[in-house]
Amino acid sequence: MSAWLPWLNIFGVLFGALTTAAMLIWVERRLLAVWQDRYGPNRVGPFGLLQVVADVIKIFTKEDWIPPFADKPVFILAPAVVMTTVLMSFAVIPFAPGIGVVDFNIGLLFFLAMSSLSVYSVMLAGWSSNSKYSLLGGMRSAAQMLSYEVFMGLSLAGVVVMAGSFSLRDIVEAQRNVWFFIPQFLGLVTFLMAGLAETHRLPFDLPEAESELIAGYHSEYSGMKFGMFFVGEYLGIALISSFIVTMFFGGWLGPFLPPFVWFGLKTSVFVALFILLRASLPRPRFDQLMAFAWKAMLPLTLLNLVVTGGLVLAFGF
Amino acid sequence: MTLQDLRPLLPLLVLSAAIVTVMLVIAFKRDHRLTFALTLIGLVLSLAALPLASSGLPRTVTPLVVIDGFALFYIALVLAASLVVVIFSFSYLEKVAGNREEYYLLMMLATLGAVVLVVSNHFVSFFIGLETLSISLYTLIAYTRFERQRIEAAIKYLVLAAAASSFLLFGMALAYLVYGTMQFDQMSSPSNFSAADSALLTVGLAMLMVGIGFKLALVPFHMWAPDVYQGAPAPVTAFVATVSKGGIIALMLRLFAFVPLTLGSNLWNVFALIAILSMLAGNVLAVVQSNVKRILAYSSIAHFGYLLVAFLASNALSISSMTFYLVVYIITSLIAFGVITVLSHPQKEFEELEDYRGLFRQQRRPAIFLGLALLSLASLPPTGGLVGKIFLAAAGVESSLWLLLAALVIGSVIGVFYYLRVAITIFRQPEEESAVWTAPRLTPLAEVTLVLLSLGLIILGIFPAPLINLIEAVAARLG
Amino acid sequence: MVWLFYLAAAVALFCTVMVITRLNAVHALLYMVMALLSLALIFFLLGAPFIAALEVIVYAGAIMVLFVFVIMMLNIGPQSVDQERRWFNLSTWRGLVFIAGILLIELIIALRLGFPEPLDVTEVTPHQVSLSLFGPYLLGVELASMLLLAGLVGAYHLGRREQERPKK
Amino acid sequence: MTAIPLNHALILSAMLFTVGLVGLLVRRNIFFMLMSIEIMLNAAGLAFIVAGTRWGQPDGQVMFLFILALAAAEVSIGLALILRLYQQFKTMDVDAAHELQG
Repeated sequence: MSAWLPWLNIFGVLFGALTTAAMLIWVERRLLAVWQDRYGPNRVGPFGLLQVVADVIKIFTKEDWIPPFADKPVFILAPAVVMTTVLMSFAVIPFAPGIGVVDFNIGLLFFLAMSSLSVYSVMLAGWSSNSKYSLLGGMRSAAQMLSYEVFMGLSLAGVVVMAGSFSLRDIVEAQRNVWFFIPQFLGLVTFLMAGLAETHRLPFDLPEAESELIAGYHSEYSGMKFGMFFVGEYLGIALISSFIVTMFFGGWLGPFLPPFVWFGLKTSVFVALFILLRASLPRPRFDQLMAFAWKAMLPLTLLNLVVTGGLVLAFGF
Repeated sequence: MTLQDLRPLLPLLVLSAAIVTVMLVIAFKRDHRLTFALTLIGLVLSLAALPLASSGLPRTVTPLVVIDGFALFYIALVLAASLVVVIFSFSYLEKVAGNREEYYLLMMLATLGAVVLVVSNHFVSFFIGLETLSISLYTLIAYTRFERQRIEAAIKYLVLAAAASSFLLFGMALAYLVYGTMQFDQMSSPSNFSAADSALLTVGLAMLMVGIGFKLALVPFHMWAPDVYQGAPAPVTAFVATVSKGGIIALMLRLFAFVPLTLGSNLWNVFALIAILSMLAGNVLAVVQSNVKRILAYSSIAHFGYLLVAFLASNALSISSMTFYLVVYIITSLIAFGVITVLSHPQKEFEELEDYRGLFRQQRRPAIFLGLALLSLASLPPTGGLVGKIFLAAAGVESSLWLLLAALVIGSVIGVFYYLRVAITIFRQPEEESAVWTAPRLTPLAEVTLVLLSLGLIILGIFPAPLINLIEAVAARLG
Repeated sequence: MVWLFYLAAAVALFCTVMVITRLNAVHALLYMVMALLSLALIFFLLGAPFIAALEVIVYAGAIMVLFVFVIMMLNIGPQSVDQERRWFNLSTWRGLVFIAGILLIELIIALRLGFPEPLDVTEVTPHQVSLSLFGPYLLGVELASMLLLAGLVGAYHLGRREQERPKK
Repeated sequence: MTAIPLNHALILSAMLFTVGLVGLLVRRNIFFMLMSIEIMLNAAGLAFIVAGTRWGQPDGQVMFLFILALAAAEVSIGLALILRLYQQFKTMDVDAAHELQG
């Protein structure tokens, strides 16, 4: 029993994450439709639920074309990087007591490491496509992700200071009395921004910006490779949402319901928030985006860290 | 760390505060004069903080830093040299187009790096000080960034310095592996090393030596020196030649006061070979140069070779003679590069030997200052250079290092030849068409500084005793 | 777990050799990232999990990204590969590799002598590292901020684009 | 934890260091030279970690952190210089820049 429990966990999480990502595609389209007063996908299956399946079949059977001017090995590597890093990050998320792949004492750092590696997928895709729109998209994303990563780590530092550990399970346990979004509200806000930027969601989707860069870094991609970028983005949303829940909203903690359900419920709220943001916010200009990161977000996170550190030092809670 | 620990750190704190202030002022208001004034004030204040810091010494502040008389002396030296360089820089930077303010910021950062080197008692502070110095220098060398040769010099320096740093780091790692501590004053603890440990230590120290040798531009790690001296803006060259090297010498004296370098060991022999090569090659290569900055570069290689003679002697005279010689050398270099700086224009440096022809007729005072500096470099009376070299040689004689002394004498004789060649050029009849360059304005502050430095050089040549006594008092504390 | 160490070491070494022999800058960079990742694994096995994470976050995730960024800014495409090929002079390689080989052998002989017994690795936790970072090494942290300031100011000054007209 | 033969780790760091050195000496493209320097710095860092492990102290790791700080600063300046070099000499070849000669 205990010998294959880890394997059950691994495959459970893998399967769960991928299914969620696929479902999210449908959820997003339905929700957007609701907010924009349309129907959305509603033909294939009940409520259009099988739309995703149809899409997957289409994508799988499409010709997987590599442009002759592309740098082939790198071109193939790029979409694999995004899938790998995001799926690896799920390994450290504690879904519920006993559910989760590993309990890593540097779990938080592992998450940050994976998210910093995921920059490569976009950059390499942009470079290897050897087309100017892709290159511009890649450069934008490199600048954007580097800038937002800086305070992504810093925004979580307050939580680490309060919990006194990098282990995500310890962090959840430390929220028994009060969820960290109350004392760490600034941390939550800044992390949310950074998370949006890291997943290239609107309003931070400048690397792909359809209207100006014709899909940016993945213009040249088609078939399953495109599918991997596509699914990777939704995986990213699921990941960031569950991470927010773990860090700021007490993870699996909650009364009455089983822990896992609490985790799922909380995560869904944030997924919905991500989608709502897409429906409601316009896209900023690139220089505004960078200025926002360095001139507003970074000082805020530093302030948050200093105040948190000072309070913890003074009162030792 | 306690509040009492802050007091000895005062010079560093003042300097760091000045850096932050200058940075903030630049952020709100760009003004060359203002930044210059603030920089001067910062350096003077941190010099003024030295007496305040001098009570209750020596004091170890965290394992990283030790403040003692020796450290204070070298801090004073470094700060004063940097102050002089900043004074000379002003008129040069006035002619620079674009941002000039960052120059002062970087100059102070580099000075801070050198000060940290001087007070460091630990590999970590050694490394950070050295790198703060180097990182600032990369930018300073390329400061007027639209001149091609600046970029070339900076890239050469960066690549070689970074490689040297990695050698240094690897050496430190091996030393740490053997000692189990990175603190200098705990390394002397007589532990009975196994053969394995001493093998590791030898390799480690050899790699450390590569790093130090590079920074001092000793043969065979000297390749960067002529190019960087020539390629960098003249005031930055002055900085490289004085502050940066002074810091390293202080560090080397402190480190090797604890880490044994016994006479006749393999490591000692390698050091001796480096010294001889530096003295001979530096002087010989200087003879064939036609660019004054390059000549000074090769001459500095030779001079640090001379310093190694006293270093290798490792007797009672070593530290004091090296320190005295270093003081004289720094004053001399400051005069020489100061003259070059005030005569130079960022786009066209005053550096070719031909430019100097007839300088005496056109620019009487700078020519005299430069002539004096050349006399001192050639160790001729009435300058401090002569006293310094005798002092160095005395240290060598005491340990009977005849081979090294022979190289020192041969090197000095060759040296006299090319220094006098430059000196003679200055006093020759100018060619008719060479009057093209317009005489630059010597700012009063720069002129006063040059006069003071020259007076100091002569005083050291005639009455060296007070300084020697002071140095011996502070050096006694070390080791 | 010792086999994991040797595996990571082999990968690191292989990738490093690939880095210095590639003609295409981006390919070299990817090998470099691989080498850094396997080094991170080695750090982890040596009981330094904090450093392992930072190696990935800072080295692979930030410093190497800067390299890619510059490649993209300069738009170094396939044409530079041909140029590299011309610069790829085998005779210099042979000589230098020979000399470096001798150096390496000497190093190994010296290092092999050192403590042949495999040590039981005890993990040094992030907690311990932070305590000493903000304890005895406090001044080092402060000074490192000055180091980074120097890098920041320098990169800003050198990297600024606008052309300055020389004042006459 | 497991017993890793530390001298093998040390030998690995020496090998990486040498490979980096060879790369630095052989390549003419400034870009590869910078990368070789990074390799050498990393090798030195590995040696520090090994040393820290031998003594069971955090000092080796602390030193590595400072090496990271240095590497970041150095790379940013190095890359800025590369941009300048490329703008002024239109090449990444360091040997093409040879205005400084004695």
